[in-house]
Amino acid sequence: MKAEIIRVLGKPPYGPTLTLSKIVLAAYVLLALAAPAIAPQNPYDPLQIYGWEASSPPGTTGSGGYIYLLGTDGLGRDIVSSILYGLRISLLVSITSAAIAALIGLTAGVSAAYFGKWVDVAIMRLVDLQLSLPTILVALIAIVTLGPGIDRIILALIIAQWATYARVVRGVALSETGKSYIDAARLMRLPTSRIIFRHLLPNSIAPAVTLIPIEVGHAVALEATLSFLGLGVPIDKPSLGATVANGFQYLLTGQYWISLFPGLALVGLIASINLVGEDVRRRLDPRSRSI
Amino acid sequence: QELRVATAYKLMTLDPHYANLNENTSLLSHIYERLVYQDEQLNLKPGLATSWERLSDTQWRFRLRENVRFQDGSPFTANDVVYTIERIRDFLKPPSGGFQSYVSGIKSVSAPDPLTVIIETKTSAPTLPLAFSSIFIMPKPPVGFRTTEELNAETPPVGTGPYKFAGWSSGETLKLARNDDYWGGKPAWPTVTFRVIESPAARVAALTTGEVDVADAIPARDVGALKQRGAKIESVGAARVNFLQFDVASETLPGVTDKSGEPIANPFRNPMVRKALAMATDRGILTDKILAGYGTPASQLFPAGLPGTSANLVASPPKYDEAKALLAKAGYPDGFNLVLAGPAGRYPGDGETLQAVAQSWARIGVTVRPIAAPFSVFNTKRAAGEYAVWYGGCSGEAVDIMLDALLASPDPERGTGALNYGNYRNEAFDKMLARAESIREGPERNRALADATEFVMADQPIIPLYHFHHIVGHGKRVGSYVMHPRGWTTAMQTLPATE
Amino acid sequence: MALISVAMGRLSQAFLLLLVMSVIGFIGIHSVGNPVFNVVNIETATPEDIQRATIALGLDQPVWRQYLLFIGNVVTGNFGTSYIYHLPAFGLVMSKLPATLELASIAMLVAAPVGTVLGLLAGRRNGTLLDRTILKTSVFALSIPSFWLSMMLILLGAILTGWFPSGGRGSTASLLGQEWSFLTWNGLWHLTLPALALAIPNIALIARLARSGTIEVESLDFTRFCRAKGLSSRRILFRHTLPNISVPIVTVIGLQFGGMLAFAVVVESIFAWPGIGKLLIDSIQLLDRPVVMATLTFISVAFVALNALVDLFYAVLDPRVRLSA
Amino acid sequence: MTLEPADIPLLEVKNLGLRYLSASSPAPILHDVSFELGRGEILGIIGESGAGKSTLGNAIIGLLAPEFQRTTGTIQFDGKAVGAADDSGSSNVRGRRISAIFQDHTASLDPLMSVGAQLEETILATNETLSRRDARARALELMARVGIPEPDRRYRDYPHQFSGGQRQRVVIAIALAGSPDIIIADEPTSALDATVQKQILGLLRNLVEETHVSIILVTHDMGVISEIADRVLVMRNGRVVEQGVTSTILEAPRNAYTRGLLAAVPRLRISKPVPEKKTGRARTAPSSDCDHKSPTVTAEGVSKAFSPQGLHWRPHQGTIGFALRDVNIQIARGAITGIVGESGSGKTTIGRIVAGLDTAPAGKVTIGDNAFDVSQNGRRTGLLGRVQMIFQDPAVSLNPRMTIAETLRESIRFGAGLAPGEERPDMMAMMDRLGLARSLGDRHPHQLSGGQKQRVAIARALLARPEIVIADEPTSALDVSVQAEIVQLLKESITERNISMIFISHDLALVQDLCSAVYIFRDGRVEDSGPSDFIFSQSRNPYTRSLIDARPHRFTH
Ligand SMILES: Nc1ncnc2c1ncn2[C@@H]1O[C@H](COP(=O)(O)OP(=O)(O)OP(=O)(O)O)[C@@H](O)[C@H]1O
Ligand SMILES: Nc1ncnc2c1ncn2[C@@H]1O[C@H](COP(=O)(O)OP(=O)(O)OP(=O)(O)O)[C@@H](O)[C@H]1O
Ligand SMILES: [Mg+2]
Ligand SMILES: [Mg+2]
Repeated sequence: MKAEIIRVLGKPPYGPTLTLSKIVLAAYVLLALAAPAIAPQNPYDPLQIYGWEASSPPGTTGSGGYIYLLGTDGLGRDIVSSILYGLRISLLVSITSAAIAALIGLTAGVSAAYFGKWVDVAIMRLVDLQLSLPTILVALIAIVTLGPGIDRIILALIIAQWATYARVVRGVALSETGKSYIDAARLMRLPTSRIIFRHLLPNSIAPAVTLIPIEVGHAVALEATLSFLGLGVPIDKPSLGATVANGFQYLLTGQYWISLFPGLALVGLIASINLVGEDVRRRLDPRSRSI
Repeated sequence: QELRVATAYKLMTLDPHYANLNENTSLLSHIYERLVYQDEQLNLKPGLATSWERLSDTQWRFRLRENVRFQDGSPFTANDVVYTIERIRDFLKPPSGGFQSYVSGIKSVSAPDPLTVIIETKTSAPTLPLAFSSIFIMPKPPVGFRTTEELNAETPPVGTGPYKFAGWSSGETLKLARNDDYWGGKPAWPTVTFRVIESPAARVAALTTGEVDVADAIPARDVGALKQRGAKIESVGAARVNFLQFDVASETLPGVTDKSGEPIANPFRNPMVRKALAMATDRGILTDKILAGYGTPASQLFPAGLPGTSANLVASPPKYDEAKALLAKAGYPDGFNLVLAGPAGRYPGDGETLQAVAQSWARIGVTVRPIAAPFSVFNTKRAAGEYAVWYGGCSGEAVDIMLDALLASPDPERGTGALNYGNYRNEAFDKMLARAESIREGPERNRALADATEFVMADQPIIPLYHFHHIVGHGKRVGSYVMHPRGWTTAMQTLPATE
Repeated sequence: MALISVAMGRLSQAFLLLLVMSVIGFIGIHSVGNPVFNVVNIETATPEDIQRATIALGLDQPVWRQYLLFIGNVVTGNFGTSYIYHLPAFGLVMSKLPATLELASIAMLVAAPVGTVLGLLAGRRNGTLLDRTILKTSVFALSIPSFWLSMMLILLGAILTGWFPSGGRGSTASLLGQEWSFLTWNGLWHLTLPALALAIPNIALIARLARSGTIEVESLDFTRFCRAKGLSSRRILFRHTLPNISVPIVTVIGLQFGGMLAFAVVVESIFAWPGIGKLLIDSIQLLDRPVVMATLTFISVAFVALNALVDLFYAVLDPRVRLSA
Repeated sequence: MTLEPADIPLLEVKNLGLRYLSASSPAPILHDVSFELGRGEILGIIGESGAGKSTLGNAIIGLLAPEFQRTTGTIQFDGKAVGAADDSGSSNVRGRRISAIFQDHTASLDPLMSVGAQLEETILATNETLSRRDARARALELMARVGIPEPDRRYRDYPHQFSGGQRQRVVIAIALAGSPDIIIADEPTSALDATVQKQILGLLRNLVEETHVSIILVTHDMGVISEIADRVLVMRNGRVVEQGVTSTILEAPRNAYTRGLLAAVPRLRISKPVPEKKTGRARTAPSSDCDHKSPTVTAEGVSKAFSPQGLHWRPHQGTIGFALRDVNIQIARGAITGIVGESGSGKTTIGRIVAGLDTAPAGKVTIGDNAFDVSQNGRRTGLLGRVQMIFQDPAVSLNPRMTIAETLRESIRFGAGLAPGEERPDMMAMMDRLGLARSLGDRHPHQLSGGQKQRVAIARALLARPEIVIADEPTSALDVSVQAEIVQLLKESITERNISMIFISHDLALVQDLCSAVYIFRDGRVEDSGPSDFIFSQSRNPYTRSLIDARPHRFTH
């Protein structure tokens, strides 16, 4: 009992990691925002890149007068700068797409469960349809018909991701709709949207909240894959995901730094998003909020 | 002892006449053979034909090798050659058709005796034997023609080659067994298995762990690590070129604007602009950095030294100041903006090349927005004229074939300019090329081709970038591997290590 | 809840779905580009070659006519011939099925129980060292891009130690007229690394879901009452908590399994495992429309079936949930 | 079993103090609680709602949520300390030696497991030697003993298919399954009608006699206390204010609070029915007698049957027993109409149908001027906000993720149509009125006591300013003094706002006090109906009489 109370009261619930993860995530966001100011090089400006210094190992001094702390990639871009600049796009693309996809997916899933009947059938068949459509195909169609652009990639990612949320949340919401607090809400003159968003959704959302950070990670990876196929961000302005995907080819070569450092930056980013997400999920549960 | 090969070439069909792609010909050359063989210097050597002579402008005679048997035991005769030509020319229906151009000029074929073939062409065809270096000879069936479906599914393919077909799973594996009756002596390996592994990383891994003895299309950047882990590496400059091509015909071009973003008239119609850009292109970065040394800077269509190349054309390091001056002289002192398009992941170093070029050109004030697209999208858009400058690749049996396709004025009648998407037209060059092509095989023809090349490259309709190298790695069980500039990967090139 | 009428309803919806899917796939591929450039060798083909091939593939026709032709053929069971492989498209897809099926199944057979048990344990011992270890490991596992994970497995399992092969299917044995790797030792040995590469992120995902569900359910009154009843922790965990958290888990298992059947490209290509995912991506990139359409059809059917199974599971599990047609 | 020497108590709670650790500040819940429980003794615990009775029970069985911290005191069972949440000692004790009936019976059952299986697993867990068959037989026997009709048929049913009272009895059966030494019964009969309650109390008393089990009985029902408790503990604000032998406490309470409590107990007034000439059923009161005003709600010919759950290959033809058969009721405007009757007789079901939450294959419901086809679900938009329901299980009718204040504010804003921001005065007034401390507003439902949750549910319904309220056992978890307050509030609301109300209850005294007309339900039918006075005094319907007679007598006049 005593140990339990110390656990509950003494420290933040999960020890220092969650706090750390929040700091790390905040640092990522700050670094992304401040990239132009703090990056030694603008990796998107061809004039600042020296092709002959491609694949320099960490510590080499470059013609730009600064040291390549983490080396350069196969085109001569400073890896530190690439990570910083790439973060901006990756964060934008992945967080926006995951957030919008979650919004759409959760709404669709909860509505399907709440209304049932043909609404459910229609939404769920749409989900089936979406799940069987490969992201690459969606991205191809979006980009070929609408032209390239970050918003198109975000669109493709949203289309690719919403269905997962819808399906997961619907399953839980199906059980929840039968409970009498929903009946009570129905009797109150509540707008349907309020029943769905204030009552049903919060009680069905927990597993989806676990999914969101994971899907953010997916979005980064998907965007990287798309970029790799020439369907993502412009090749000369790589996102962090694209930097990692490009670097991937160097994984087994001696030039470990091209792959390793951006990869670690990405793992750190997704891990901290995940940990913060876990914290959010815990706080959403009223039974643990009071602690 | 089994030879295991990891290849990037995905064998798509067992019909040797279906599609003219290295993917198919590389693997099928174990089973089938050609009349004429191109050696490592791209010189013609006897294959199933022991000799050939030009009887007249439009007539060729091939003498066939004696005592050659197909793998099913039937003898190889002139009838099989006739059958093969007719199958390609008359029987196969599109979409198959990659080989049609080799035989479409043939008026008639006859077999006066079992070991002689006489070929009559519609017009003068000084390089007909070269065409036969691409055509696999199939045995004539008792009746009719074999269809592609039959070959893929029912009957195992039969040729005269050193290895017999033993099994195939589309896109995955090809199994071969030694043809003990091979006319050229006993082949080195009792059995050969080709595993199609498209991912470079997976090929490298398979070679590293010793799961395969040979792996082709090794990415240059992996060479160092592979050598460290004990693999041996062979490489050769490919008989091909990768280049930048300009649209030199259209009035205006998508994506080409002045520095303030206003559309401008097509600047690439001015040869000075093209030359300035060529001058400002740092090929050294491409070959030394992006291709990690496994590439040769290009200034013409084949690596220097191969037949028809010019020794005077050398790729020079970039001269930014001169280039900038030239650009100013052409009327663009501030430079301009353009979009440079290319396929993604089609050729070694393609995407990176676009960016390296952007880096170079930025130094003379030309701002480049590189865009990479999937190959099919890229092709569709290029065909639709949506690009101003693009990255391309071209390969062929000989320099003249490539000059014809890439730089000669487009002419459907003569079949020239097939790849001249930039619509470059130069009558003087066309004439020089036609004259060179009318000369028969030999140094004189080669010199004429070199002259034509020098002439046209002075106008810079394309900017040749590099000839990448084919890189093959092999393990301990392989004693030696002979590279071929056409980029084939075969068991015939592989000799076992002697214990 | 009569299963027959539900099944009939689902079936008719599935047909509608396939129809919509076919239109999207068809128009989509059509809008992306002209497949003919991949059929002929673009480096050597003449414009006539291209023209002839275009006509031969029927690509010169208006899309709607091509589509009607396609649908007409599909009705007779013919998806057309692959532009690239020159084999019947549907047969081609089916020939990749065993490889994909066995890989996905083994990965899920490992991932589902392991992930669930880890998650249950972590949730039960919420806040302990075990819980934190499981949570952090799973977060880490989910954060690694899949190609990294695959390469790490190759590096550790194959290149450095030589324990496992780096790729390929190994020897196979035949069952039901198909070749399967899992029936031979060598095949299983080849299966190990790619199955792990697929299983690890799923273990982590399922464990996360199970863990958070367990924490929530274990604080509810009925689990407290179960303890008051004198049930062992184990029984509560497996007989009460598990069913009550299983809806999202089973949903995710269904989704992920479908995903592995259809979209395991990265793992399939890095481990040279000839599966459907790789075939699909290649076909999309090469605009091999017959194969794309055949694959999409297969995937849709697979997802509809999987999701129907998951829905059935809801209804079996929770008597309050009605199965909708 | 031999009797232990009486001086060694089976359970001894000494100076127990508990507090609740909240994010802001720890709140004390129990202070210095001490008592003893002997073998074979029934200890009644009464007291104010929110006094800490349930918490005390949880502490004894060692199932407090981790946020509760024991500050002082010990709990000794059979000479050993128990009560820590996760020591293995008490998990050995749980179920086998101490079992519990939680106040929240609905939430106590696993919704995904059939009732039979939940009983069976308890039996197997507490009697390792039993075979599955024997366990099943035992389970069926227990179900029968607690009065579940047709146990064989209902064995495979799931909790949601049972009525409130039936669920409560299942929980009782489960608690009895392990033949424990102590049963902590938290409001075990709150959802039971008088006859069933009598049966259950009889069962408990028999158990005590047969097996010398000791019972801690938490209840608000003084009748129950007077019937079976040996001793009584009176709690208020986390303290024991008085304890002693039942008769002493009930007849000569020393503490003022106890006195107040006893005074507030509503009493049933009964006069013997006037013998009547007519033979046959005593359905003498025509319905027009009981509605002095025109009816606002009528339900005509409503029948309801639940089709079997589960999966079948074909559409299922047959239905299982009827929950309602051809029920006709009329609710007068501005008055309270009572529905009483056997547990499982369809009271909740008719309430839900009238509210539009359930459909029925046959029947018609008229509300005001609108007639509704009851077979159509979700077609009653016109009704929204006009009918409110106070659900029988207040705990599950509150959104677990909304705070109390949020729930109430929502009701005011959307039900009563006040602008956002203006809800506060109404809400505060209502909470004060119901005796809910204002500080509870920030809490989530799971942080409230049973009676507090029930009051929140009442507040929510009334704050929405409905025209019609369907109150399903709205006071079952409330102590009599709070109950009296609520009765007062209801009466006022009815007259002030002209609300019509259906009042479903087992508490006949309350019904008599509140209702102008009463319907007696039995087995899905209206067994008897009429004006309240008539029913309680004159009806000769044997079932009505048996209900009235089953009432514990001490609190009947
Ligand atoms: N989880 C919790 N968090 C905070 N406070 C709580 C929690 N559970 C109960 N309480 C508070 O503790 C007090 C005692 O609660 P308890 O449930 O023991 O009351 P009770 O005597 O059983 O009342 P009732 O008769 O209404 O059921 C109440 O004031 C309640 O609000
Ligand atoms: N969803 C359901 N499925 C099957 N049977 C049900 C369902 N709901 C209720 N019943 C049955 O219908 C009958 C009437 O139930 P109802 O809840 O109306 O009883 P009640 O009069 O409210 O009883 P209580 O006083 O115990 O709450 C009961 O026998 C119950 O078992
Ligand atoms: Mg209580
Ligand atoms: Mg009820």
